[in-house]
Order: sequence, then structure tokens, then C-alpha cells
Amino acid sequence: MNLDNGTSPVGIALLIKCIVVREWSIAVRNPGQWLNPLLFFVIVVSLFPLGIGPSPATLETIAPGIMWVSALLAVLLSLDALFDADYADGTLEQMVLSGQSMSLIVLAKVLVHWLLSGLPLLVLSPILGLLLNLSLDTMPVLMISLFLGTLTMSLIGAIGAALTVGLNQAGVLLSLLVLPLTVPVLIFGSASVAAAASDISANGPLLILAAVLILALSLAPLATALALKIGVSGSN
Amino acid sequence: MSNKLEAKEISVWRGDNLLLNNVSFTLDAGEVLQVRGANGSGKTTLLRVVCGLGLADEGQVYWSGKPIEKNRDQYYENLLYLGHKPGIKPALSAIENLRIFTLLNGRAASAKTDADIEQALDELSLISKAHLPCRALSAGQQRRVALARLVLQTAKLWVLDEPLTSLDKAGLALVEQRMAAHAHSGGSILLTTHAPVNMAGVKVSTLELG
Amino acid sequence: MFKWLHRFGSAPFVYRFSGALAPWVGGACAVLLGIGLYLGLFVAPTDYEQGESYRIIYVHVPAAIMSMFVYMVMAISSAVFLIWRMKLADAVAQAAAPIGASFTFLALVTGSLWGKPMWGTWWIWDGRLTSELLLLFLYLGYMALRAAIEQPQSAARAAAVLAIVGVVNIPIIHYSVEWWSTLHQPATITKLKPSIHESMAVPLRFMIFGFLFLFGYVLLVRLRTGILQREARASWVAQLPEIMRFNALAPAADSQAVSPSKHSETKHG
Amino acid sequence: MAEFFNMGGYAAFVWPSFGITFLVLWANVWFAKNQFKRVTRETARRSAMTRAKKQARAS
Repeated sequence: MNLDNGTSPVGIALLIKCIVVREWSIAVRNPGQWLNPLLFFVIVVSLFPLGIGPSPATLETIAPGIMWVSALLAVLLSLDALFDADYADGTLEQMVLSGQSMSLIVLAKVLVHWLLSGLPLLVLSPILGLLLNLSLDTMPVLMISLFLGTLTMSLIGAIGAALTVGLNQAGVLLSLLVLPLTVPVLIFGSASVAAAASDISANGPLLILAAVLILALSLAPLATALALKIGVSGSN
Repeated sequence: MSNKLEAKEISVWRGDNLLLNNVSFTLDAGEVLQVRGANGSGKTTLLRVVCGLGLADEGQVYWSGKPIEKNRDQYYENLLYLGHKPGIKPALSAIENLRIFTLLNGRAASAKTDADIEQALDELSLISKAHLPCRALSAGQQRRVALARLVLQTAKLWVLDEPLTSLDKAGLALVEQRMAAHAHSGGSILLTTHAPVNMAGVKVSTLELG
Repeated sequence: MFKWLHRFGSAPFVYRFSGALAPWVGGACAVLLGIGLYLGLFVAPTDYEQGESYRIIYVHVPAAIMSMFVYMVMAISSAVFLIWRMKLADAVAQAAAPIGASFTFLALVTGSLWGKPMWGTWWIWDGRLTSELLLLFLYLGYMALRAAIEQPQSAARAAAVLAIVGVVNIPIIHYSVEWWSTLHQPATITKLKPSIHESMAVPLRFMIFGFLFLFGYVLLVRLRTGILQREARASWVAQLPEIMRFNALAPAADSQAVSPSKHSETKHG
Repeated sequence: MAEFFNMGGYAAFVWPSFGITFLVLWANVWFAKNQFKRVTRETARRSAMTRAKKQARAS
């Protein structure tokens, strides 16, 4: 079973463009799919002060953790729909049968998924940071770390989504499989924001985040492609 | 080796019952093989195993002499599979769906322009609804959008799982005529249908299951 | 060499081989654990700093080591299964998972029981204990995924992919948790593994090998169970004495279609 | 002997950890053997059924 079908008979750029256009037009017509995780992110972040108490001092110390855990859960929420819809209407089978390199298709799908889930989180995060009394100069580090982290999370989450494609109640299983794998992202992500908040240079954790992202970028699509082929052959 | 599809002693177990028991067949260029059997006799499973979408417990499928796992690219290049699931995105319009399909199936097919797609849709009398999201189409119409792929793709081997379901008389005649043309031009077809298929001047052999 | 290795691919051989090996491995495990416990509890001197509570390392450290070792066994056999399609490799991975999960659970429980007297809290976010906790989630995820997919073949391949993805992540998780624990806790907390005197280390080695052989024994028994489940339809299974015994005993009505003609003097191959 | 069981005041931690460990390990062994017996019986039934079907198909 070769992991990949070799260079795709259709040009790589053409293939990625086709998948990106496809995903984008589907997402545009079904906004709920990607808007809900954003609302979830906003609500979850604003729940913490209600639970923990409004005092700015305590909020400020735990703000990086809150931002990051909420971002992780929001991305996880949006991962469900990554392959399940294609599995249900049979287009996933057609993709596997098209002979194109599944890893490229997966990469394109995950990038669009990130554009619609990770990027909006990024844009929203400074506003929510203010809610949690994060100082303005930590915002750049917050956004950079979220940029690296949410993309890694989408890539790793895609493996979980592919492994649980077609299963009923896949959401719960997906989080059990994926969350342990995202612990490094959570640790270095919140550490970088915490460092920035206490005016220490956040370069160390950010660089490690970037390294984890590159690892995920190179390996995750292969594992996802293999998992999808297994998932497709599971049903009859 | 000509484009010959061959299945040797395919056996599939579902738990304790033997769904496919040592099924073997060969399908040469220009031939049509109709798989018949009651519901649940493993017709769909056999077709999915032949396409490499399912794993057989025993047995092997060969395409032009080589096992399909070994020459997957070449096999998929020549394969068109139409399963129970329509294989189209309800949110996208017929034209968008077919545009993605022709591009994904690459090579010569990607040369198909929108004009070819519209011509294919016209042949299946769907041109008026070409820009509607497929969600808005009836099951029969969605089936026709899927069947438009028969017109658009240059695959030599067609594997069709009950292609004639939910089609009206005109649709039936059209699809049978398309299949006959494909067989005459040297293509091979493996299909399952309940109603007998009458294709002018084409040798239709049958494989009984269960 | 490959010819010899190939024999390990055939189910009947492995089934009989593990059947013969299991009692010896079980016996060795009992002996090792016996000696280890005796030395550990009675002979090893008291630790000057931690008093008697350090003896918990005789169960904590072997459990922690085995929890990691078993996951490696699972990952390697999953890789062998995916690459060379050896069904038996998957049987090994499936058999090993619950044992690994038990070792991880034990490492956590004994770790917290050991931490209580030293730091006064049942759970300490020490780097190693946190890694064990995450390892437990990986085990539970593996078993949950395998249980969630009905078709055994797809379940096996999906679980194998997860095991390999997990093993790639373990070092990353481990080092990030270590880095994280040093970041938040000042280094004053002594490492969980104190530098121990030789007389204390001997029982530890016995206990570690005892745990290893216990893993071996349970793995062999579960492997045989897995082989039986996978090969239930094979003809060699029908000739197994333990299977014949059941069929012969089964009431005549139930298995009249199958009447082994002269089952009295059957000699199993 | 009492002094030994006291474990220098840490009895409440040493004995439970050893107890839980050997309880869990023994449970592993017991379940494995028990499952093996259950699966043997199950396999006997399945292999008898399969052979019956094969004979039915062959005749």
C-alpha cells in the first residue's frame, strides 16, 4: 500500500487550486459550518471571567492559558466537518479513485479549513485579549503564536478526523485522539504569550511552535491520506 | 496486455457469514458483465472490492495482468466508479461538481472545458438546472448529474452500481445507449441492475451471486 | 534468515509456539517477582532521606518503564502490520494495548501514592507523571478507536496508523512537558528517581524483569486469543485439541452436521 | 513484625501501592486467561458452524 500516488497526473498547482476553489465555494454557501466555532471561541473565553472572578490581576495571569485552551477547543469543534460531509455524499470515494495524490488534496482541504477556522480566531484574539486584561504589547506575540498553533492543530486534527470518518458519534472520539497530540502546541503557545505578558522575549517558544508546525506540515497529510483510504474501504 | 479486468477467488466474510464465496470472473475489452443477485448477496461489496475500495479476505483483482495494488495509478486512470452514493456535493451546482470531477480525473479529461460539460448536461436534459445547487434537484436529476460523468470521462472500465435506479424512461434509454456505445468502442462495463439490460448488439454475460 | 522469520508469519506456528512458551515465561515472571519483592521489602536498607516510602519505586519505576516499552512494542508491530501486511503483527498490537494501559495506570497511582508523603499532595504536575497521564490518553484513544470501527480489518489498519502517529508524538510530548514542568516549578523538587544505593538497585532490576516477563506472559495468552478470533474459520483451528474437545462435548443435536467420525484417537498435528 | 508492617510510618502509602499493583497485574492475567477460555468455546462453535456451511455449500 503506497502512502501516496506519486506525482499527480494533473499539475500540483492545478489540483490544489481546484480543491481550494471547491472548499471555498462550499464553505461560502454554508456559513454556519465555520461561523459557529468562532462564536464558540468568543463565548468560551468570556465564560472564564464569570467563573473565576473579574479581578484584572488574576485574569491577566491566566489569560494566555484561557485564550489557548479556547482556541484549541474551537478548532477541534470545526474539525468534525472536514471529511464527514465528503464521506457521506460519496465525493471522498471519488477523490480516492481519482488517482490524484491524496496528501495534496488533504493539504489543500486543511489549508482552506484553517483559513476559515484558525485565521478568524487570530483576528478575534486581540479583542478577546482585552477582555482578559492582556496588555496591548502582548497582542503581536498572541497572534503569531495562534497563527502557528491553529495551523498545526488543523493539520494534526485532520489525522483524527480522517481516522474517525464515517463513524457515528465521531466528535467525542476525535477529541480523545487529537487532544493529547496537541499538548506541545498548547504548552509552547501559552508559554510564549505568558513570556510576552511579563516582558520576556517570547522567541524561544515561538520558534519551537514553528518547528512543530513544519513537522506537522510534512508528516500529517501523509498519515491523513492513509487514514482516509482506510476509512473509505471500511464502509460498504 | 490488453485492458483486461480479472478477479480470482474473491471471498469476503462479514463476521461469521460468507458474503462472497470464491467469486472469479474475467472482463475483456468490449465485454459487459452484469452481476445479478438478491439484495444483500454482496453485489455492492464485490464492486467495491474490484475498485480497490474494499478489502477482500481472500482472492486478488488484476488489471491488465497486474494486481491492482501494484499499478494503482494506471488502474484508477482507466476506472470510472458509480456507487450508491451520488458522489456530488449538494451545495455545489451541477457544473461546479462536474468541473471538479473532470479536473480530478486529470490527463485527457482535464482538457474538458465548460462547453463539454454543458453539452453533456444538455444530453441528459439538465441544462436548464445546470447552475442550481444540486440540493435543489430531485434524486433522479442528481443521478443524471452523476451519470453525466459517463459522457465526460475517457475511462476504459466502467463499474456501475445500479446505474438505472430512479431514472425515468427517457433516462433509461439514454444510459443504455451510452453503455452500448462504450462497449462498441472497446470499453468494458461491470454493472449491477435488477431490471434486465438490453443493449443493441452487445454480448452481456451475467454473474449470479448468492 | 528470512525463511526463519517467515515462519513467524504463519498463524498455526505462532499459536503453538506461544502456547509452549507461555508457561515458561509465566514461571520466570513469578520467580523474578518473588525475589524482587523479598529483596525489596525485607533486605534493601532504609533510605536516609525518604525512610521506607522509597520502596514504592519497586513498583512505580517498573510500571513506568513498561508503560513506555509496551507502546514501543505496539508501534513497531503496527508498522510491521501496515508495511508487510502481517496480520499477526496486528494481533500483537491489539493484545499489548490493555496491558500497556494497565502499566500506565499503575505508574500514575503509585506515583501519586509516592508523592503524597514527600510533597503532601496526591497529584504533582511533575514532568514525568504528566507524560504518563498523556500516555494513558494515547492508550485509551487507541483502544477506543479500535472499538469504534465495526469492520475488524479497517479497525486494525486505522488503529495501526494511530499507534504510529502516537509514537512520533511521544518524544515531542515528553520534552515539551519536561520543559513546561521546569518552567513552572523551581528545581527544588527532587526528581522522582532518587540516586539509589547499589543494594537498593538490585531488587529494582529483578522487579523490572519480573514486570517484563509478566507482560510477556499476558501478551502470549492474549495473542493466542487474538489468533483464534482471527483464524476461527481456518481448518487448522478445527483440528486443535481444545477445539475438538468442545465440539465432541457439544450436544449431538447442535453439531450433528459435524460429526468427527473417529474423534477418539485423533492425533493433532 | 509489627514494626515491619508499619513501614516507618508510611504503611498507608507503601502497602496500598503494592496492593493495587499486584491486584491490577493479577487482574490482567486472570482476564487474559478467562477470555482465552471464552474465545476457545466461541471459536469451537464458529468453526463447527463454518464447516457445516462449507459442507452445505459443497453438497
